[in-house]
Amino acid sequence: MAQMVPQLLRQQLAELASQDKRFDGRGRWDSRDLILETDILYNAEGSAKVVLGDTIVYAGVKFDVASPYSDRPTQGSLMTGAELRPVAHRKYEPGPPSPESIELGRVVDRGIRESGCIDMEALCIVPGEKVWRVMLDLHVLSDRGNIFDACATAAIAAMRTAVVPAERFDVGEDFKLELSSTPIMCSYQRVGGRYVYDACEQEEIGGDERIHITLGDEGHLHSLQKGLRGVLSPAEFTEILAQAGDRCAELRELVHSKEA
Amino acid sequence: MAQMVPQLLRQQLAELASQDKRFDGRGRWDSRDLILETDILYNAEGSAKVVLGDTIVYAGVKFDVASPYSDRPTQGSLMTGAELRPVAHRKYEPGPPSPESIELGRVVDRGIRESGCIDMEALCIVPGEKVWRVMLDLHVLSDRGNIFDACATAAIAAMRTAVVPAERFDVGEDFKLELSSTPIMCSYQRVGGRYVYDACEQEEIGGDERIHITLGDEGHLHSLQKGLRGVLSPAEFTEILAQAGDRCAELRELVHSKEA
Amino acid sequence: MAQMVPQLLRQQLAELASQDKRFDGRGRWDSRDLILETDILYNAEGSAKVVLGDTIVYAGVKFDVASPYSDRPTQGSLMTGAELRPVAHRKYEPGPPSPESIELGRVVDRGIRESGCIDMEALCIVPGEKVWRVMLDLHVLSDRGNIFDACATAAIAAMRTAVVPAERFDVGEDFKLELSSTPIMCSYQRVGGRYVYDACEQEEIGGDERIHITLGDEGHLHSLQKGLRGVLSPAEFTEILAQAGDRCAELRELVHSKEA
Amino acid sequence: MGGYGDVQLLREDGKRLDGRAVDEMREVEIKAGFLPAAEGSAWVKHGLNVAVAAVYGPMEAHPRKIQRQDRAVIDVRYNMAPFSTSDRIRPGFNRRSREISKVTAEALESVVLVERYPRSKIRVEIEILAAEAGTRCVGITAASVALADAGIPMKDLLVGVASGKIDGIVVLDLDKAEDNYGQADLPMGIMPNTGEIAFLQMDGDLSPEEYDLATEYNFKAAHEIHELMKQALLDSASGGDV
Amino acid sequence: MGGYGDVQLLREDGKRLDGRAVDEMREVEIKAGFLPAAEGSAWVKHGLNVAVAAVYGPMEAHPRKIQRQDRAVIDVRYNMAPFSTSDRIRPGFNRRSREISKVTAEALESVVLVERYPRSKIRVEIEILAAEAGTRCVGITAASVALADAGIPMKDLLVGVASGKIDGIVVLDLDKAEDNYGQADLPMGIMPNTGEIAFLQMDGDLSPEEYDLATEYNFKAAHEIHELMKQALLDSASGGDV
Amino acid sequence: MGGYGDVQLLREDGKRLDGRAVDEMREVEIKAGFLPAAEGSAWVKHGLNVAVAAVYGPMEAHPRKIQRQDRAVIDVRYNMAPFSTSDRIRPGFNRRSREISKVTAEALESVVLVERYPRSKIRVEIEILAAEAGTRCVGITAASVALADAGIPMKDLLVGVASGKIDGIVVLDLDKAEDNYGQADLPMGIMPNTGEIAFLQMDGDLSPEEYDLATEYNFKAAHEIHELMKQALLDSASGGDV
Repeated sequence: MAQMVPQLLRQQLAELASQDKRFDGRGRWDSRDLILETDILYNAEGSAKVVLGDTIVYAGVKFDVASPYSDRPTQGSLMTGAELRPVAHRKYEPGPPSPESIELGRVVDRGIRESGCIDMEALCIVPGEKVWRVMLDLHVLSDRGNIFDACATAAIAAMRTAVVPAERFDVGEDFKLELSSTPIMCSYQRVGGRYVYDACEQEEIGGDERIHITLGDEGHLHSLQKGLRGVLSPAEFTEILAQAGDRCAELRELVHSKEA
Repeated sequence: MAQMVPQLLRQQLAELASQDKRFDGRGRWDSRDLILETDILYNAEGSAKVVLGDTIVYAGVKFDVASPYSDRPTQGSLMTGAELRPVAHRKYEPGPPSPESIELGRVVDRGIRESGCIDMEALCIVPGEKVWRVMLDLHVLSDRGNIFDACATAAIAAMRTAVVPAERFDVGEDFKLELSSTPIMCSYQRVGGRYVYDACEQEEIGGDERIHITLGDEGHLHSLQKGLRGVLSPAEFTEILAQAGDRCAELRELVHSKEA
Repeated sequence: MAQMVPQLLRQQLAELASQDKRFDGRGRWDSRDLILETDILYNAEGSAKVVLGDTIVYAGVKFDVASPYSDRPTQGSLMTGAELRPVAHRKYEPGPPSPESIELGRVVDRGIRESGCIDMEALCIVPGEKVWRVMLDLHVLSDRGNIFDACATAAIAAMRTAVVPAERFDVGEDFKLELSSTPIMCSYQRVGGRYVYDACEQEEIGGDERIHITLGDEGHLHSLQKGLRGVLSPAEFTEILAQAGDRCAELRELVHSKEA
Repeated sequence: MGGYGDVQLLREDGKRLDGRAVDEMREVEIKAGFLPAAEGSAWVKHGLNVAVAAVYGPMEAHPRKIQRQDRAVIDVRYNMAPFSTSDRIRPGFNRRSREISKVTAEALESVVLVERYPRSKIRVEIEILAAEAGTRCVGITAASVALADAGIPMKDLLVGVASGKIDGIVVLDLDKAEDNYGQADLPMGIMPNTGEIAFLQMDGDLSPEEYDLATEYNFKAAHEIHELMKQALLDSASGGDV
Repeated sequence: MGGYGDVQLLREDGKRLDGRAVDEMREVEIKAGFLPAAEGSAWVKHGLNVAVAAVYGPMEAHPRKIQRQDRAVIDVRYNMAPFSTSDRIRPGFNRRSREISKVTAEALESVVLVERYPRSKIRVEIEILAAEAGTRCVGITAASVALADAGIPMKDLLVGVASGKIDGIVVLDLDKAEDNYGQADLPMGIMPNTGEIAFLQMDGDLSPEEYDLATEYNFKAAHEIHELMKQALLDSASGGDV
Repeated sequence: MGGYGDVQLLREDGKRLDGRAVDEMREVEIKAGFLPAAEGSAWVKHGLNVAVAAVYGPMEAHPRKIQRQDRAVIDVRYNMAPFSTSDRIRPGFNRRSREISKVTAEALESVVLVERYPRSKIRVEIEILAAEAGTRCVGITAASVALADAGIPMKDLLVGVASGKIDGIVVLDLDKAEDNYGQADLPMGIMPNTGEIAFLQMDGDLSPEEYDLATEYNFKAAHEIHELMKQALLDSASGGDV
């Protein structure tokens, strides 16, 4: 029975789409309100909170000193974790990380990592012996749709305001984690047959596949991911890629505005 | 249906309580017979067995050489594990440690640790490099009520008779683990509306909340824990604390009597 | 109901046995066709594939550099893993290693290890510091009966053709892993009341206990294992041990023929 | 409890290092209804601690074997976010969080009118976002407000408070340094209206007299926090924004 | 993607280190019906990669909560054998294999006519026996052939292909060295008949124009592999031995 | 099996280091009915080994999929206590204990009249409290007595015994040093009345003739232990205290 309701919802969403309308009245490429705050958590060396409509997520950055990988003796490393804990929605159950949470963490991680914005060499303390490990954790507190973009925005904002706690580890003076660029993710979901930006909870329940695009400062692609059931044509991708270019630029400015 | 039987049992226990009687005929503050044996297991560096009525538990102490924590370079450490394995009762199932077994281990651990009876500095071998790690394991073989007190008594007796196997680890001569005091736990459960000492299996099934009190040689509190559903008043606590003072002194003497 | 079918199968197998026949027409001590290939997997330092009737297994050997055990500072080590993954049969489910897969890995391991065919001292790189660890993995892809013999044959063939990748680890020149003998396993199952060699899937479903015998070059026993429900008499064991002597010699020759 | 004695925690004027009097608690701020996806929720800042709680249910209790014929069970998960502490915490339950979850659940089952929901389950999720000593108490306070925000009936609001001992003196509401270098900690879950204790733990060293004084401090603080809890629930009911 | 730049991957003649042209894929060999115990299976060698896939079902979906009223679910396990890589892989799922399994399952659910099997489950097991860059794509190809071999109806055969960028130039089908030292990788699951994309990932750095060229290469290769897939299924149906 | 050869295990007088003859077993002591909470139990001391076994059931077999229509299943857990060995053992199952549990369960299913309890489960818990070589055999002996103490009908009492080889000579019942430095170990589960073998493992190096002699020793010891088992059950039935 639980699967019947989505079926009715799908019909409703298809009808709305045929009139170029959305469930909550937004235009096809409109975002819900996005509020970004940074540097808000005691004990995190970088932190950010994103409220995107009724979706709330936190990102926190911690550091520790680790041995470098033997094939990259002068490079620090990044580790990204994401937790879809039961706090965030009735649907989430306790237990080992779900495929959904693993995907979330890995897609956000790839967008940041693959943009090359972190100078891993700058995180070397003693070559071959000690490097900084950056530990980025995403914590979803309220899931009402599009946690990917909420998390990715919080993540890059937390990273860009993080301070490496060198004094606490007795390896010199604290310094700002320098990021050379600001990769931004935008996610599109097929709802009622066409793609929309920033799907809300109802659109996710009644929607199909989802495309996550991470773009760098120059508009280059750094990460793509298709999730969920559904297929797309090359032409459809071209359309959302163009939209993503504009929206990423807006979000990049917002992130920059929250750097002290 | 399984929950109906406890309901009948609760009524019976309430009636007994109204006549100041107990399920097995004991007085309110009486213990079942407690038999303590020490130094009984080949391969354990300290061991004790407690038979408390039909409850049987073993405690064993092992040692190994470990690196100290970086913030306590000259201190050894204590690790306490408790297993409520399926051997002990039909109700226990195999699997990862249950909340019950974790609570048991941690409450026994805190009573010993927080009393300060272990001179952690005396467990240092090479400052910053090697220290002794004391590994205390509690093994419940037959659970017919009040495994907390049975385990805590076996634990302190095993600890107080343990020998550090320095020769086997090539770091000097064997020596007795010195404990400067003898913290003792007494547990009280609300049964039929009032607290009793050393609840038996039936009293546990039909009882409410449980208070675990660990007292040191001078009668100071070193650990408290309330477990299970139920509330208590400050006055009730004062009453059982006074009882605990007497009983702990008796048990302390028993433990001392089993030291060779 | 699922248990009724085996009951009918058991009757059928008993009847066949009474006529000295087998389910697939073979004689009591006959094997299905066994095809062995070696050195077939890119990235494995030793590999073999065995097709035994419709049963298909792969074995792969990898090496890494590890610290020796403190009580054996000049010896390398062997680690054997077996996976009964869901690929191999409808009956296998995902999850942590089953008792069946653990038994498979351990019995194959013991046959090789206990024959003494590996010169563990020859796997020492720097005494007390660095030794070679041999990692043998068994991978069952299609289980239609007698995966033990298929795996054991693939295992010894992969081991005997393995090359230690010393250059990749910067510890000298690559060299062949030398095995001083060729332990071979033969497995017998009670089907229809008597033992047969190389049971097929149907014989396993309708059969009883299973005996795994590993013999060395001189016909000595290096490993025995009884698995599954059922009992045997000493006289029955004597009978299958004699059969195993002949079959092991045949398989040993096959393994030797696949060494380049 | 460290009890080292080599760190002085009381100033010569009898005040504590952060200027508080011995019976003065840290600043507390409470919001009800913080998380839109939850059926009830709360945000509590207590000193530098930040805890969030969400409530889901009552819902059917499954698996069946956890069901109780005569009441609801309360399923608590106390969890510290990986970035909530000085050294990052690995995600997933550890022994400490499992024990706190167990005794917190038992405390909440003592105040919620669980008899009204036989065979059901109420999920309480406590997330510590920033930790500065006393998180289990802050979590209890947050969970109580979230339960009330979800409309779950309770005998009383349960308030989490702690007192302890530093430099041999009993004080209310230990902060991080006091927790690290003090000699005792006595966290309690108090029902301010009935005067009963539903949550009780303690470690360190307290004489019976010190225990009594610490308990007295805890009750005093519980009444103060109780007022803030009630106000937060009023603000939320009257549509106060978050 | 490494993008080191200190390893030259294109020769002066414009060819790649193994002699391939920029739009030339590695050799591909496909067999259908490889595993007797499975209901459908395939073996694919792509360059030095070896992948095997087995299909079981449709069968009842359990536990019940994974059931869908209106369609089958596809349960994919992508697994690398311990000996498939240069450094041995510890058995058991890791985060990478769980993510690949998830998106591969979703891609296959997009091409299989899952509506025909409500409330059921189709198990697809992908085993990588040897890995040399591009295993997720080889796994998708193998899974498609195995599904067809099992007689499961599909809209189209899904083909796994990838292009990438080395030395700043877009090339088809990265090998191990190109994957390690290149600047981008764009794996796709393509339906050659409909021209649609059911699987899409990408990492590294690609301009929109480079993305378009890489996609073009992928479609070209998909058609070539598609022919081999069809031939393997024909050979198997006509009793070609394995 | 070590087989080092640099440790001499047989004295010049042909006796073993602890003075035993080659065909002499360690001292064995058995009590039935040791654990009040269990439905059947036993305590066995064999040399310095101490094993305890508890039996629960027959009870309903769940989960359903482990049920057998025509018989009971026996669920054995062989577990070594953390303090039972020289180096502490981490709690929880490991590969060795899982294998021993499996083959022990199969051996017990061969002697218990499992057909009398269709669809049910009998739980057998074997706890090794002190280990000095040969624990799996001591566990089998303890489990048999516990099953009999629980009133579960059996074809025969199963006795766990082992022989081995030291300094090239077959001997009965290896102790710790002999196990570490010997050349073979042959543990068996023997039914003394029927003369059959229900449990069989072996590792090391034995010629067929040595195997026969070791088996002969095992049968001899099985009869001796069998008497002790019967006596323990008699003592327990007649109300012998523990």
